[in-house]
Amino acid sequence: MYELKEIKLILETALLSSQEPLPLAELKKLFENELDTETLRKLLDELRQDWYGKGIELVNVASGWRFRVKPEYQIYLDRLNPEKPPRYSRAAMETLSIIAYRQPVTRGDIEQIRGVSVSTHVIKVLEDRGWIDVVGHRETPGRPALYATTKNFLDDLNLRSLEELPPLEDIGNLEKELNL
Amino acid sequence: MYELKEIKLILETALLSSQEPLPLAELKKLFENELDTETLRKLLDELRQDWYGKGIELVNVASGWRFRVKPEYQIYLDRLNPEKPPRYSRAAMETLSIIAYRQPVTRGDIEQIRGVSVSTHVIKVLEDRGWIDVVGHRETPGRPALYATTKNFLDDLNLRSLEELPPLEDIGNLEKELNL
Amino acid sequence: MNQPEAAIARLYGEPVLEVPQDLYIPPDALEVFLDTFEGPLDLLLYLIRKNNLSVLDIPMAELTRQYMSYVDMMRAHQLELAAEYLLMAALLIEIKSRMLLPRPPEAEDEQADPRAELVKRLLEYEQIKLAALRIDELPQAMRDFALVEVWIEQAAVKRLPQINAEDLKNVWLELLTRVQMNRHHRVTREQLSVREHMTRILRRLQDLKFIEFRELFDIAGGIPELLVTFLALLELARENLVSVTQQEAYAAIYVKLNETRLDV
Repeated sequence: MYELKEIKLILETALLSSQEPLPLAELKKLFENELDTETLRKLLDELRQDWYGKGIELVNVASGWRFRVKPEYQIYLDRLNPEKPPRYSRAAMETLSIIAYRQPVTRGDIEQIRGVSVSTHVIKVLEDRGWIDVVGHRETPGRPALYATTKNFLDDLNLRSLEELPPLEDIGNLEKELNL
Repeated sequence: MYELKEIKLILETALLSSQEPLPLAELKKLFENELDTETLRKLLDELRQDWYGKGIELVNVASGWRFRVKPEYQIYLDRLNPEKPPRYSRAAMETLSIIAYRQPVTRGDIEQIRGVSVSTHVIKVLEDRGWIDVVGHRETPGRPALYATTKNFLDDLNLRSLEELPPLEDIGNLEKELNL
Repeated sequence: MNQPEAAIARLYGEPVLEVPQDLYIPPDALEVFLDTFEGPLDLLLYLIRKNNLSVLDIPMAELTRQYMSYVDMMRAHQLELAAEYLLMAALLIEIKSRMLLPRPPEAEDEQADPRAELVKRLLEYEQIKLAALRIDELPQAMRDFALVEVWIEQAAVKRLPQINAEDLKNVWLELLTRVQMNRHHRVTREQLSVREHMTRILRRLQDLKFIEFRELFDIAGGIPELLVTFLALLELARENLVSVTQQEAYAAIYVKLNETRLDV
């Protein structure tokens, strides 16, 4: 049989080196099934307590036990892998700018300006972000939804009102500059 | 600035969550480069000592610092994954040894020493494992590729430099041994 | 030298744990047996060790004879493999024939020994062979020890794309130039605020369905605010999004969402 102290060391080692959560049945295999569930649970609980105050914690998730980094330590690890910030697709940015500058608009309006159809996914991404919503329906066949930007959108872009969106009066100059 | 205790926790967390060894330069990024090398080394050494007597240990390999399971605890983990990765063939190990001890070498050099042609498969296996790579070409007809071992090879053998490889047997001793 | 414990070959399905001690082994077995050699140098080393011969004093005739018997066997079964062995056989025969010739007295030193080059190669190969075994004995990541990689919760750190107003403007400008609608739709600050008020009015009507005209106007906002609201209302009416009704002159004016049908 195994000493309790040794069992805890083995449990800890297995959990630290496993990419997947380990269910009790797997953990028992470590000891060739010579350990009963009750002892195992007790030791796991002790192990969890041993790790209090550390940067990683032992948690019991649906598929078993695993160590994970505490969310509050994430900011440090992010410094090691400064991932490129995620970006919205061109379609999403164009859709959003049309809604922002031309609101309220229907999908049909957006499609007309962009010249291509607008995918439901793009609309959903912007809705889920809380940046656009439906403010009404146009009374034309099919009663298409009218989209507008939300207060949340203004907050996230740090604007007080839509008027603070960059003005476009200088579009003529810009065109000259770009030789369009 | 950071408290020493907190620094150690952050170091530990970063090292436990990274499978790749972390060099000092990376570890400094955790603290936005506000930590000097000396303090960092001291804390890493303390951390290594904190883990004495555990199933995993902090080691310093060619590419930096990392935690690994102590080989003597591997027997328990093998019970979870009974399929061990197979050993490399003799051809692969001999090819690897020639590259390790005689680098940089061409395929021709390897063939000269082994007395048989080197199969492309063996080279590919070692390249895919990330243990060898092409570091240049010899300026002879055909410009054959020059192979050398990588840092990854040393990391996987838990070594800091090529000097830590087992020394080559003395030719004199070999003569005596074969003279029996 | 110790052979590793693993089977070096399979003979009639049975693992062969040791190199056979005699040379007179069944032909079928020989084929399998030769598979276990990494090449002619390996085979030569085996023969030398097997016969307790000194590397530095190889009796070329005997060695060549034994070697040739192996190679003949190989040639019969595995021509591809035999090429390098044949080359070695040629070398052995060359050395043997040179040794039969009387040596000129000035070449008496060791360097002139035709065996020297072969011995050097054999020793170098033996050295690498041993090194390969020792490296293989070192604990290896994934095979002999696992690495540690504690899970980082990705959901907790999911980052959302950040955009700024300038991005939005640039995209809009590109769009405008692309569809060449800039001549007709020059969006100005004023127009944008009209658009904003259109949205605001629509939002209010979402809950109320209709609203009294004057309730839409925020007197405290000043003349520009009133004007913009009014323009927004006109634009909404023009786009047929709302209707503005008045029962009779001077009566209250109502603004209501255009809903010809009930929502189902």
